Amino acid sequence: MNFLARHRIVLPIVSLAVLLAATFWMQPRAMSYFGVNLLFNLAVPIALATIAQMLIIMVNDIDLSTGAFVSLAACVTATLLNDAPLFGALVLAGLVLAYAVLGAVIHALALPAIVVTLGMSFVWGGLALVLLPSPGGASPGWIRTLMTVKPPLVPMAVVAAILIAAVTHLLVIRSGIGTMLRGVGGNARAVARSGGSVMRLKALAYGLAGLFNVLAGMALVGLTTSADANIALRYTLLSIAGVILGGGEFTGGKVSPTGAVIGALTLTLAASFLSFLRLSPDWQIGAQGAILILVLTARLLFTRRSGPA
Amino acid sequence: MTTSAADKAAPLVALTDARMQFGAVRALDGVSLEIRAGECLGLVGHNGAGKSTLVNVVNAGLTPTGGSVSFPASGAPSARGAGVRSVFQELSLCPNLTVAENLKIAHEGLKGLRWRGAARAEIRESLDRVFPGHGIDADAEVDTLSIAQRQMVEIAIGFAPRGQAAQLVILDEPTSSLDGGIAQQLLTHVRRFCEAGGAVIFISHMLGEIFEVASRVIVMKDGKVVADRPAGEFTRKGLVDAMGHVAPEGTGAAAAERRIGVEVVRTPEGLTAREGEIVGLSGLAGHGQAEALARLYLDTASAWRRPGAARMVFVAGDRGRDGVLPLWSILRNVSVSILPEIARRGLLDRTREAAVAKDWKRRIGIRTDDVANPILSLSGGNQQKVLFARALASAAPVVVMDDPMRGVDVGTKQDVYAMIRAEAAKGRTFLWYSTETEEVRQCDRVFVFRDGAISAELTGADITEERILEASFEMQDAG
Amino acid sequence: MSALIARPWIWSWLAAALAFALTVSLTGGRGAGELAYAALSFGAFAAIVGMGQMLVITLGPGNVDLSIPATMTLAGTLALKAMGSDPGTAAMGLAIALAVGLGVGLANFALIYLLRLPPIIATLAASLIYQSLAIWSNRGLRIKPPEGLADFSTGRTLAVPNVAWVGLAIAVVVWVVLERSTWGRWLMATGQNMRAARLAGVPVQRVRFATYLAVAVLAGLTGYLLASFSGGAALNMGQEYLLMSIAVVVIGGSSIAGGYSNVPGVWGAALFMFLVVSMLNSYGAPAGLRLVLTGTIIIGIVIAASTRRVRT
Amino acid sequence: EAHMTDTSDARIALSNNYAGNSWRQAMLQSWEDVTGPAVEEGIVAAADAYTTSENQATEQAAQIQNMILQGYDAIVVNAASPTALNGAVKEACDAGIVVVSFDGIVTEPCAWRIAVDFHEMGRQEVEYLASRLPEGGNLLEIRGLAGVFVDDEISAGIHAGIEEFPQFEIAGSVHGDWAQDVAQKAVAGILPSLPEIVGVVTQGGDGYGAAEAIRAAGRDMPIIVLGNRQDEMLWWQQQRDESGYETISLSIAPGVSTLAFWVAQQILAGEEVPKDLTVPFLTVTQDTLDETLANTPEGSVANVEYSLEDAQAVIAEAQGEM
Ligand SMILES: Nc1ncnc2c1ncn2[C@@H]1O[C@H](COP(=O)(O)OP(=O)(O)OP(=O)(O)O)[C@@H](O)[C@H]1O
Ligand SMILES: Nc1ncnc2c1ncn2[C@@H]1O[C@H](COP(=O)(O)OP(=O)(O)OP(=O)(O)O)[C@@H](O)[C@H]1O
Ligand SMILES: [Mg+2]
Ligand SMILES: [Mg+2]
Repeated sequence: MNFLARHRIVLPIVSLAVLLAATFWMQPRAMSYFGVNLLFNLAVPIALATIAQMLIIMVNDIDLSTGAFVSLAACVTATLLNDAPLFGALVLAGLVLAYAVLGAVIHALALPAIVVTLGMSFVWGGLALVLLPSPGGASPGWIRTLMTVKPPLVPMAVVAAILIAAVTHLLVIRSGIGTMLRGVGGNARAVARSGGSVMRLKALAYGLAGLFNVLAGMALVGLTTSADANIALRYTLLSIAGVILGGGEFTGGKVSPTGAVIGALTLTLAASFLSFLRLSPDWQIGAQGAILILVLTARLLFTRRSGPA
Repeated sequence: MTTSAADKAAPLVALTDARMQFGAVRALDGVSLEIRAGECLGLVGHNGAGKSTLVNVVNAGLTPTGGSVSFPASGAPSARGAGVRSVFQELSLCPNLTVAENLKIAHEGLKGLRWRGAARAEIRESLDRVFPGHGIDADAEVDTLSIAQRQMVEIAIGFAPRGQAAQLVILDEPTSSLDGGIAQQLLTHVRRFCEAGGAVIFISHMLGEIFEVASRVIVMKDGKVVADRPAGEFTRKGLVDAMGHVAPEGTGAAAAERRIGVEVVRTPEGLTAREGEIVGLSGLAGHGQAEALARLYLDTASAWRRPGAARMVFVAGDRGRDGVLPLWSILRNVSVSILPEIARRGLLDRTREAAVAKDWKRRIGIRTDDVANPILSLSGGNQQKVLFARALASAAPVVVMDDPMRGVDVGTKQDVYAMIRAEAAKGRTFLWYSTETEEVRQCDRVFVFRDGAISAELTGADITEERILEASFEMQDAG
Repeated sequence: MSALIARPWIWSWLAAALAFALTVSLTGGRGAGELAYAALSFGAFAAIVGMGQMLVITLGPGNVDLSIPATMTLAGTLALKAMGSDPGTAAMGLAIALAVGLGVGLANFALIYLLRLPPIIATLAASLIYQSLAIWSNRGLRIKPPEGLADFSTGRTLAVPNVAWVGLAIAVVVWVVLERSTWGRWLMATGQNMRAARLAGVPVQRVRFATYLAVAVLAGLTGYLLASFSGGAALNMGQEYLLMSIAVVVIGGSSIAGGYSNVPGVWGAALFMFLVVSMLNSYGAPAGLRLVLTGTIIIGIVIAASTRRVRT
Repeated sequence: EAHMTDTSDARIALSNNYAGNSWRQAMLQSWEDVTGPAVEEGIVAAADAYTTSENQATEQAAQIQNMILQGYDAIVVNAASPTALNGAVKEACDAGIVVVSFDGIVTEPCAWRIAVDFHEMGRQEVEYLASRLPEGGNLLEIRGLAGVFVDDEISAGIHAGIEEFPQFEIAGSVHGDWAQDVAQKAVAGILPSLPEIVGVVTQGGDGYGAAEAIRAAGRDMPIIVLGNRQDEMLWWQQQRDESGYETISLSIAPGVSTLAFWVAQQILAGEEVPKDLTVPFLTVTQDTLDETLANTPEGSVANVEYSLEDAQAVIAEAQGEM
């Protein structure tokens, strides 16, 4: 085992650092408290959604409803939670519970998660439309304050990213229950044979994912000040890409929370970097694809050379 | 049943008339059985006799369709409560977790902030006790370990205290991927464990091991217990007779004279093989034999070229990872390597395919009523036979075998040996990696591996356990 | 009958039939022919891309082609631009669309194989580039198809839409390949366990390559047909086929874990996806409710199909 | 004009959330056609266009934040959501940047808005139908993308029109997502269950798809209100020549992006510009069909581009109303 294979986290960090250096070089103005916050504040909800996706990928499933669900959570936050905080909080708790139930049902009936979540994406999207047929609502003041707070020295976005990474690292990698959850991804049968309830563990993983998705929706509303039913649809693919960029794998319970957060930051930064390049409008969309390929290629070239033992 | 006067204490586990039915298959057909503290029960039987099913019924992995399982000594309602541990035939570790974390999966009691340290200490201690000098890092991720090391970890987890000392440890073919030395360590530990008052159910197709550890031997046949006696009352031949192996038809006249032809294989590390030759790869497990074979095979069979007539076929030993196509029937699993041969203009001749599969079911004795059954309905050893059939059914002149006899029963082994000899007589070449000296003795020439390189080449009468061990250990002696 | 119920594809057909009956019952049977005709026309597009997606999904976990919409757009755009509404250019347009498909498939697989990118990310990223290419090549201008081609794609033969005939023909070919050919076996073996398949002598990379080419070529063909059918290519014309192509595969009863695919189910699901929206529209369901019901029904079908499978 | 500040150093950015249809492409083209010469003449230093890869407010918010970092003096924005960009827009305003929104406007008070009265557009569709079909009848409504502001506004206008002219009834309503193929599919699906339809009210970009679906179903062609796409108008012209088909076509001109550009330039120059400006939508009638069609490139959208003088006139008019 060489260094890179053992420390999968190194490559995501290096790619983020390189991209950040390039960005600062192109746009020195970004190298400031204010600039860093602007670069990264919208990455906070993406990071939360990426963590949620990672929790699902960790148990060998994949969630195609992330975007629709975060949109719904945002709609609830901007309407119910703002107008009637207690009721709104209850609804959000209900959404988390619904996710947990979904996890249990997927396991109990041995359903393919990708299909169920695909179906649920319609359901969540529909509910969001019922709640907010037209864009609107308003962010509860405290969330807005929280998302625009200006801590000394380090901007909010960076503090939040570090906090999310630290908490989820403790939860998923260090804690006993996190180990059980990763075990489900590695070999669910082994977990069941040693007496663990895979159903309960899957419900927990999904419930936690629901929780992080709800947090993502709330954070998003805090930044945008309002919501609409389509507001976070792109989070589905972004979150999957973030998990992979961060060194996670689709199967086998191999994930890295720190990597996932870094992956989310990298994706956000990549888009900004392209803005600063000032490409012709025809190629702006394509360039986003190109940079995604580039960042991943760097990662895979290294892992390929080091290879599994 | 066989309650001798010595057994005073209540049994740890008692099965009464346990039955297990899978569709039409009676995997357990009224088994009654008791096991007491201090006993080491050897459990033998042909592939598909129902041994693994028995294990799964005892540890509540399966609910029997009839009869009952109880734990009189502890009075506990479940196997877990009664301190019953199982080490399964297929590996049951989480490959993405470290060795210590895998212990945590099996040990609910590990809680709190410091669980990691406790887990590390416990698994280290258990590994040291069972396999002294094992060299396994408690913080290594399991998927970086060799298959033998994984098996060792799993056994160590089985014997670890985990909050409540193990009363009965069930080992389902624990030595199938271990080399002789390590297997010996395990046997020693099992004897010690039983002397100290623990009980073990030891399942193996290696009769030598059974005689070495078992105090009592149970023979199963077609879901029934056909013999249950103290080990001392069995002879090797008696045991084989009790298992009642029925030789598949048409393998009798295999002792034909063989002619060794021109060299057909030569690898950079110096491995060579000639037409009609059976070449063995030996040495301690995990010293590069499997890799050498995989490399040889992967270099020959392109992942791109359409295999016209395959030059080489592969028999996997690690069934789950390298061999079985789990969604498919037995039939499709057998035919996958010969598709180009039974196709006309890319379309399959399904009558021919069925005929080939049926023929091989008969020739190699796959225990199933219909080759259209899913492959996963077969017992481990029978799945392995399917992989053999897959390779032998093709016309490829070179057969590469990566420890292919894992979990294959004694009788079948003899048949397969004969089959291999017969095929070699027709001019096929075999490259055969094995951890069993008995299997290595079937070879014409043996390469002993050490640290990924060939350390000795033995032929004919030189192929002995001593010479192989000598070549395997030279380095350690020098160093 | 019980053997029929055990088939996972039957559920998508039952659901489609039910949606059809419910819609038609609204008008007391009037318009049934019209509805069936429309379902066949529009179902054909979803079925063709769905079959491509099915082949890729059969390759095993993580395999999926997210570049289908962009490929459709690019193929449609380039083909229609090249034909420029001139009569007699249909064959050339088709060739261009198929060539675009081939090129896209090659590029996708190059990313997956040479750069070792996970297919989901590779095809997603590449699709952004294809979209840029489509924009750059004619800035989203809608150019009409040549008249003969437009007539063919919107026309009918023996009361069945021509595009549905195309879809049926492709389904038959895909079915034969999957169920009766060496190549289909190889594909399914690769999808179950690539390593085991490779060691059993399956040329796994060749299979993967051919599969990624096939899905892209089918997407290119669909783009060509759809653009001709709807009077010109538009930059957003493939958009809804991203989720649609995946949905028809899984509703159709193929195993999302790979190694097992189901051709009749794809057609059933394609018809269903059209009919369920028509049904809900006909009943006047607002957009929100329509989505909720669509999602619920999809999950219902999957539960029905999979619990039956477990029992038998 | 002595009080005017020189804008030759000013840099203006266009923030666009979507480029995936002909309307947006025409919008970007107009921007290039008008701002290119303006930059060359030194009226402004730069006028860069940016498009996000997905049609999403969050991505556009990030884009606007990047523009703040890039130090633009003004941002012209066609917004994905009227409210979800408010956070980013506020940050831009706080950084001293002029923000002008058009077409997809934002509600943040610090920004300027060049709005189209979508509500009125919807109402006028029904009004036109009432003038043609005094006895009324069943209508089919084709809506846009659910959950988007413009869709809601036009639809509300159409429903207001129905209240005004109660002889009409909406017999069915589908979402066509402003795309021909989606509209065609949705209409084909609902038609079989509908009674006779006398008119189709649309939101632009979907009329041709509706016509195709209705033709395929073999029904009589109702009056379809079109949305200024060249292919729709061509179809209209053919129908007119064959059978005297009459209808109307209305939509917002993509060139409104150039109006927004000039407004931003005027604000930077120190002009007092009211926060809310209105532009008329572009209506094509039977009389102006041939002329409009002749001026519209194949496959594009009927368009009007604005000059500095046009912009000044619009501003002056609004100032007059203040
Ligand atoms: N899940 C299952 N479904 C159907 N049949 C099964 C299943 N599991 C086991 N069987 C059948 O039950 C019988 C007993 O299998 P079992 O695995 O207990 O054999 P075994 O004695 O352990 O053999 P081996 O030595 O090969 O491991 C076999 O005929 C097998 O095919
Ligand atoms: N040493 C090995 N033992 C067993 N299976 C292997 C081994 N190496 C690779 N495989 C399996 O076979 C598949 C294909 O392997 P192969 O080496 O042909 O891939 P590749 O490196 O992409 O091909 P190429 O050699 O053309 O570069 C792998 O994805 C893996 O599952
Ligand atoms: Mg067994
Ligand atoms: Mg062995």
